[in-house]
Amino acid sequence: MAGHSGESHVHPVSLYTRTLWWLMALLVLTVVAGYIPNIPNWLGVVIALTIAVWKATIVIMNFMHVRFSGKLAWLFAGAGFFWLVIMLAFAFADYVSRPWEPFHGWPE
Amino acid sequence: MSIQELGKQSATLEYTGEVHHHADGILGEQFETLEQQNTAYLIGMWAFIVQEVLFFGAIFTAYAVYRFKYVLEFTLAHHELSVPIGTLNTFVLLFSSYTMARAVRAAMQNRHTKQAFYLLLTFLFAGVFMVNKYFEYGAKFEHHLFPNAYYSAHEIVEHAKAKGELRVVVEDGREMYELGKTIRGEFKPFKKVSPEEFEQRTKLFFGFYFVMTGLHGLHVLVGMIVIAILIGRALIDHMKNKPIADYMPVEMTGLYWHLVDIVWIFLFPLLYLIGR
Amino acid sequence: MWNFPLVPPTASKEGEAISLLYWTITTIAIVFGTIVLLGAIYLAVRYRASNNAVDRSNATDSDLRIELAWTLIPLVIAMVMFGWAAKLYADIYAPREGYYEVFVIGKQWMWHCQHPNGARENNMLTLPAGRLVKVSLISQDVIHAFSIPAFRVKRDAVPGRYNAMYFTPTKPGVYHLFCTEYCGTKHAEMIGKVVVLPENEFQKWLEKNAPGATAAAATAATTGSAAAPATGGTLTLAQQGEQVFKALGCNACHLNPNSPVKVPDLTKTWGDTIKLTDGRVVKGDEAYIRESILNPAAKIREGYQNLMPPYQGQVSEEQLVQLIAYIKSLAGASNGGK
Amino acid sequence: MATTTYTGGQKQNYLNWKTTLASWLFTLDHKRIAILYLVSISIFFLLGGLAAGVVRAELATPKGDLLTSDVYNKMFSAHGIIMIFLFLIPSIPAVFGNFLLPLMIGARDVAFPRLNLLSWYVFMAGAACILIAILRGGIDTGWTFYTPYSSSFAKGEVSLAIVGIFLTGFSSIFTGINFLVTIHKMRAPGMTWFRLPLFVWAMYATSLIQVLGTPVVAITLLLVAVERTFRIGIFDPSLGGDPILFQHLFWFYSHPAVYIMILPAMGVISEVISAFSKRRVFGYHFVAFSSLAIAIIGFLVWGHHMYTSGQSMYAGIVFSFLTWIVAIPSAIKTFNWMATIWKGRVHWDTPMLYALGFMGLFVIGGLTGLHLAALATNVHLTDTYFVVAHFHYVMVGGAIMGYLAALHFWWPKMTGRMYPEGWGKLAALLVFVGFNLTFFPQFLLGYMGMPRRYHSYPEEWAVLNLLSTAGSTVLGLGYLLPVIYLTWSLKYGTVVTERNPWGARGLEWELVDTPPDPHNFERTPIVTRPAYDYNHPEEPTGFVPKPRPVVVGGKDG
Ligand code: HEA
Ligand code: HEA
Ligand code: HEC
Ligand code: CUA
Ligand SMILES: [Cu+2]
Repeated sequence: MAGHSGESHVHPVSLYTRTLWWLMALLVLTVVAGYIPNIPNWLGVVIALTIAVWKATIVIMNFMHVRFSGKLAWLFAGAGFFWLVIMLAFAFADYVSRPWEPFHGWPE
Repeated sequence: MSIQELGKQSATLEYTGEVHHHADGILGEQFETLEQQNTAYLIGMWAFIVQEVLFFGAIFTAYAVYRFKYVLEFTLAHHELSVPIGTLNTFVLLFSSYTMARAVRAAMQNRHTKQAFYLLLTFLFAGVFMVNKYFEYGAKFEHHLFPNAYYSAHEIVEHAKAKGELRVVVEDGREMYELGKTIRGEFKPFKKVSPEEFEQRTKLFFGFYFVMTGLHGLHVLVGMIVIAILIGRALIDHMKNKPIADYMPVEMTGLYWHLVDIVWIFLFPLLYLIGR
Repeated sequence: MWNFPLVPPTASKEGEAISLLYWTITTIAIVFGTIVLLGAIYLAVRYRASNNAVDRSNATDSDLRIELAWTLIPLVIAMVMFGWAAKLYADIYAPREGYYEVFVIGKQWMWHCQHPNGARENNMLTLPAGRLVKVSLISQDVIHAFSIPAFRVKRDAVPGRYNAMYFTPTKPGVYHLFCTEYCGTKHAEMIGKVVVLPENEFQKWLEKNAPGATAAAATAATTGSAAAPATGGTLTLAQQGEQVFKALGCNACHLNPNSPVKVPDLTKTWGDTIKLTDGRVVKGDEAYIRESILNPAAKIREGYQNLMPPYQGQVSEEQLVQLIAYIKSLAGASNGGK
Repeated sequence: MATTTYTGGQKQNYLNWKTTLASWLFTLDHKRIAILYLVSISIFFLLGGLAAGVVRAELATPKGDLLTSDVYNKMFSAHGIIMIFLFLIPSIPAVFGNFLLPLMIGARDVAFPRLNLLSWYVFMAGAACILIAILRGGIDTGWTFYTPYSSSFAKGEVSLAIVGIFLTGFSSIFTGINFLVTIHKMRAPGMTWFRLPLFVWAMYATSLIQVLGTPVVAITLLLVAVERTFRIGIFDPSLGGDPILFQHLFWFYSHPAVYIMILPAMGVISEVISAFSKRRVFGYHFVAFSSLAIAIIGFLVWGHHMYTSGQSMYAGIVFSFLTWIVAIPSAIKTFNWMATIWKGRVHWDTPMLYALGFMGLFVIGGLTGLHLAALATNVHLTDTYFVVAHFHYVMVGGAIMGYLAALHFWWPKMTGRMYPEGWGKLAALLVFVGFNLTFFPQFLLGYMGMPRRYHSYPEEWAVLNLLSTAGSTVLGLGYLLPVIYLTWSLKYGTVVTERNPWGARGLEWELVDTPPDPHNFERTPIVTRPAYDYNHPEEPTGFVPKPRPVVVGGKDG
């Protein structure tokens, strides 16, 4: 978190414009990807989410300045998403593994 | 360890002649230095963002479970959302994130008018977003897609029929919906549901749609109020010819605003795009 | 008043195994509980401030070896107990073979039990001693739980899906039956009795109860649609299922050599490994059959088309239970009692 | 203490420097906010206890003769909801966390005093919603709000109660955020992480859970309210929903929440045992890190409330494994406390009595948690009185014992008066005896299979239930006593003028006036020694006060 006194933390405008262009490009990409005909549903979801994660990451890194911040900001920025993944993973572990239950006794 | 050494170790908390901030009323009484105060606020904001991520994350989890379970019904319901409006809103919100970042930058550079200008832009973009949402919601109400007692899947069925993604069949005198796809003029059914089930499940989709976008919209609204206050303060400071003594309020609002943006970055594809 | 037990009766094979586990964990708890409680008091008395006669020298305040010791010893104990308990859990909940099956439907606020031969009981369950029993559970409204303390088993009855448990009653007798998942106003009155009879008496009981005797109660409890005939009477559960099967017109397609459409052979459904059109592989179990009836399109067997109408809303839970019993009987599944 | 200019007598302190009602209601002083919480949660505790009394009265006889089943259901729901959301979750964090954190780390206040006050108001608003819901017809869902009962069947003011819990949840989140930042950024010079008192470590771990878990339960309950209002099938299978999903989301928070209740109490016990044994806490690093371990692993075990629900067997096995693992850090703490007493100079004052009581009862509660963690025994014991006994042992025997230990230990610091020691000891004894009488029989009942949330039960369990009811009156008396004598002591208790009546270590004892000055410290201390430095009684205190740059008059916003 160092560097919040003085002017050192004022980043060049180009950082922001570049980020904006990336975001716009990705927006176009995600909309276009949404209209690819006849792709399996899961693939559509994976593409959409990958692009969303990408977009979110550059917002966090550049607009929210995490890239330039100390460990603590990284830790906090990561913790929320990490915990969300834990929740998703464990809840889905239940749904996904339900059909695995053996049918005629345990496999010996 | 000697006390002298300790003094060095804790150099960050040495008094640095910033005492005058007390007079300005900027430095909270509980803090020693401005830097301490600023980092405290930043971490505080981040902790709040962590909280927000899990707050929205829980609905995303629930949404994921049902989207997984009722893919076809949800897909047809997806089609009722307008991708152009959604895209426009995403565009607007991404842009507002940019102007917000510029406003923070201006504040750090101590430039009132520039800061006010970018804040105003942000505010306007947010306004466009809300106006869009207003019309979008209005249309859903009109078409009985708001999940209250008047909800009806009628339009979804009609649209899906027209697109060849749904077929009504009569079995034992009962109407049934077949969901599927028309490929080269031939209807290929994947799933058959009763009209009641179809209604329930698409209603579930719109339930999620309204809860998620509603909570998000609420966040936008709160952000707009805060931004308006900031604009006012910047202008007053400008008229009184005072320097921007404290850019933290703008910076924190910025963090919050980017978070609102990120939530939308996920909402947009999950609600509007997938299943096209 | 002088009926004053401190432990429950143990009347099932699984119950005995679980009791042993229970007392083992209890012993561990008593050992550690005593060490901590008495140990702390002993130390606090011995090292009381007014006692200057004790040796307080060399009082370290950290020691890696001792920390490791009291981390690792409980850890080892924990892992052993975990594994033991998991094994027993799988014995109750994982599917087994060669059972006598009863279907139990929970609703606010009663238990409705059906035997394969068609006998029905409310808030009462009669079981044979010495035979593996499978209880298949479902609820019509909210979540309930079917609990028989003497057998040390329970399982939730969840609306919309089947849950099952397995156990082997050993001692004839009469035992408590409770609903243990809070289900509303009369949750505490959703209770009953489990009666375990020796095998030969149980057979007599079945015969006595199968014909006619419970028909009135059965019709009263049937909540099915008008399309179905009043089931029950002298029929076994599977036979009732057969009737429902005809009444709902399933035989227009299934088990009909002149079927207008290509249908799977239902005599092979139960217990089969079924490949679906979307590539998934599922087991032909109750859940699959249930879903195939209510919403056939959800899972379509490879090589067939989605031509079967969904029966959601047209069959009651009871009829479903009967249909499933019938389809199982087609595959010659062990259904006991017949 | 050579540097103090303390003179005794009518010195300005945080209680007396302004006394108007407004000065309390709009205070930004963490110490005053702590008192606001103390008063409010004490009232809620009595209300929740009253409901428990009614529950026990009904259960004195096997027949459901005192109340109708409906009223009974509303009673235990009210009892559970009030005790958990309005009493135990805010108890130690909001009262002692608020009061002590800044004092312990050498700060003038928490990082965000306004947020702190706001969180009290949000809490009170939430409490008002819950109480109004209870008064206007009540809630009969139990504190767990299981769907589809709560979403489609339960009548009454469920939605209002949910709004209330939503609000108290946010109050808890705000407190958590505030403490996290306070601990990160407000430590005095030289107060390194490993010089922090263990109570601060415990509060840090607690705050993590509050921030990471609470939003999930807030949104989940909100979805229940949405389902009730709009009939959307989120959790009701007859509308297309999945009731097990609710349980996943609910326990994702509510299991970690039990550690929100116990971790602060564990922190208190570390302080008290050390102070009354006059010895540094044994294995400081292990105790500190076990708090974090509990907080983190505690998030991975929620499925142990769902072994019988029909979640996948594999998920059940994984959750059970992790539940056994999460018991280990508690074991580490327990043994380290015992080693702290070893070779100490133990003073048998009331706080120490409660601390010893905590150790005994928490361990019984924790060890019976192992019966529940084990898959097969859980199947038999779940939803019986065994569970009821388990959680009362950890929550009442553990957390409340810790709370009472804290209340007595810091009472002189907070009020400037001493509680009557004799009465204190008597109450501690009554609580201990009454508690065991009330809840031990419930283990036996549970093993015999007595289901929870029953207002009537088979005859053969009458004796044990009567015993439990009898015990609860003793316990009630045990709780009533402190209420009376602590109130009495505010006016008539011995005046405490020393800073450090217990001869304990810690900034709040050695450098802060009794009662504290509105600004806490005269000067910002520089810390030069570890916590609990009892081993060098002859050396100077090790706190080097630093001149403060500004001296402001009062402190308020
Ligand atoms: C303060 C609150 C608190 C605490 C600290 C705990 C601590 C623990 N709890 Fe408890 N629990 C509750 C409050 C709490 N619980 C509540 C409220 C419920 C019911 C909710 C409801 O349904 O209404 C519940 C229910 C509950 C269940 C579900 C029961 C059911 O409904 O089926 C389970 C199952 O695993 C469980 C386990 C545990 C375990 C393993 C611990 C462990 O953390 C305990 C660890 C401590 C020790 C083990 C003792 C010290 C160790 C030693 C002395 C060394 C020896 C150790 C070994 C050999 C391993 N608890
Ligand atoms: C912090 C948490 C907390 C606390 C402190 C308590 C305290 C007590 N609890 Fe409770 N309890 C819960 C949390 C708590 N409980 C929860 C979460 C449930 C589950 C609810 C659910 O199923 O949804 C529960 C359920 C529960 C049940 C099971 C109900 C059922 O399943 O049917 C019982 C039954 O004995 C009970 C008893 C008691 C008693 C006797 C006390 C005593 O310790 C209370 C003593 C305090 C007082 C009595 C008040 C102070 C004293 C006076 C005002 C003096 C005058 C009063 C008298 C002399 C009676 N509780
Ligand atoms: C219009 C014809 C038709 C009727 C009437 C019909 N089915 Fe079917 N059924 C099918 C077809 C075709 C399939 C294969 C496609 C599929 O798996 O859904 C099928 C599949 C099934 C399966 C899955 C079998 C397997 O091995 O995959 C079950 C079980 C079943 N039906 C039971 C019933 C029952 C019970 C009824 C009456 C309540 C019924 N069916 C009525 C046509 C019919
Ligand atoms: Cu059914 Cu409780
Ligand atoms: Cu738990």
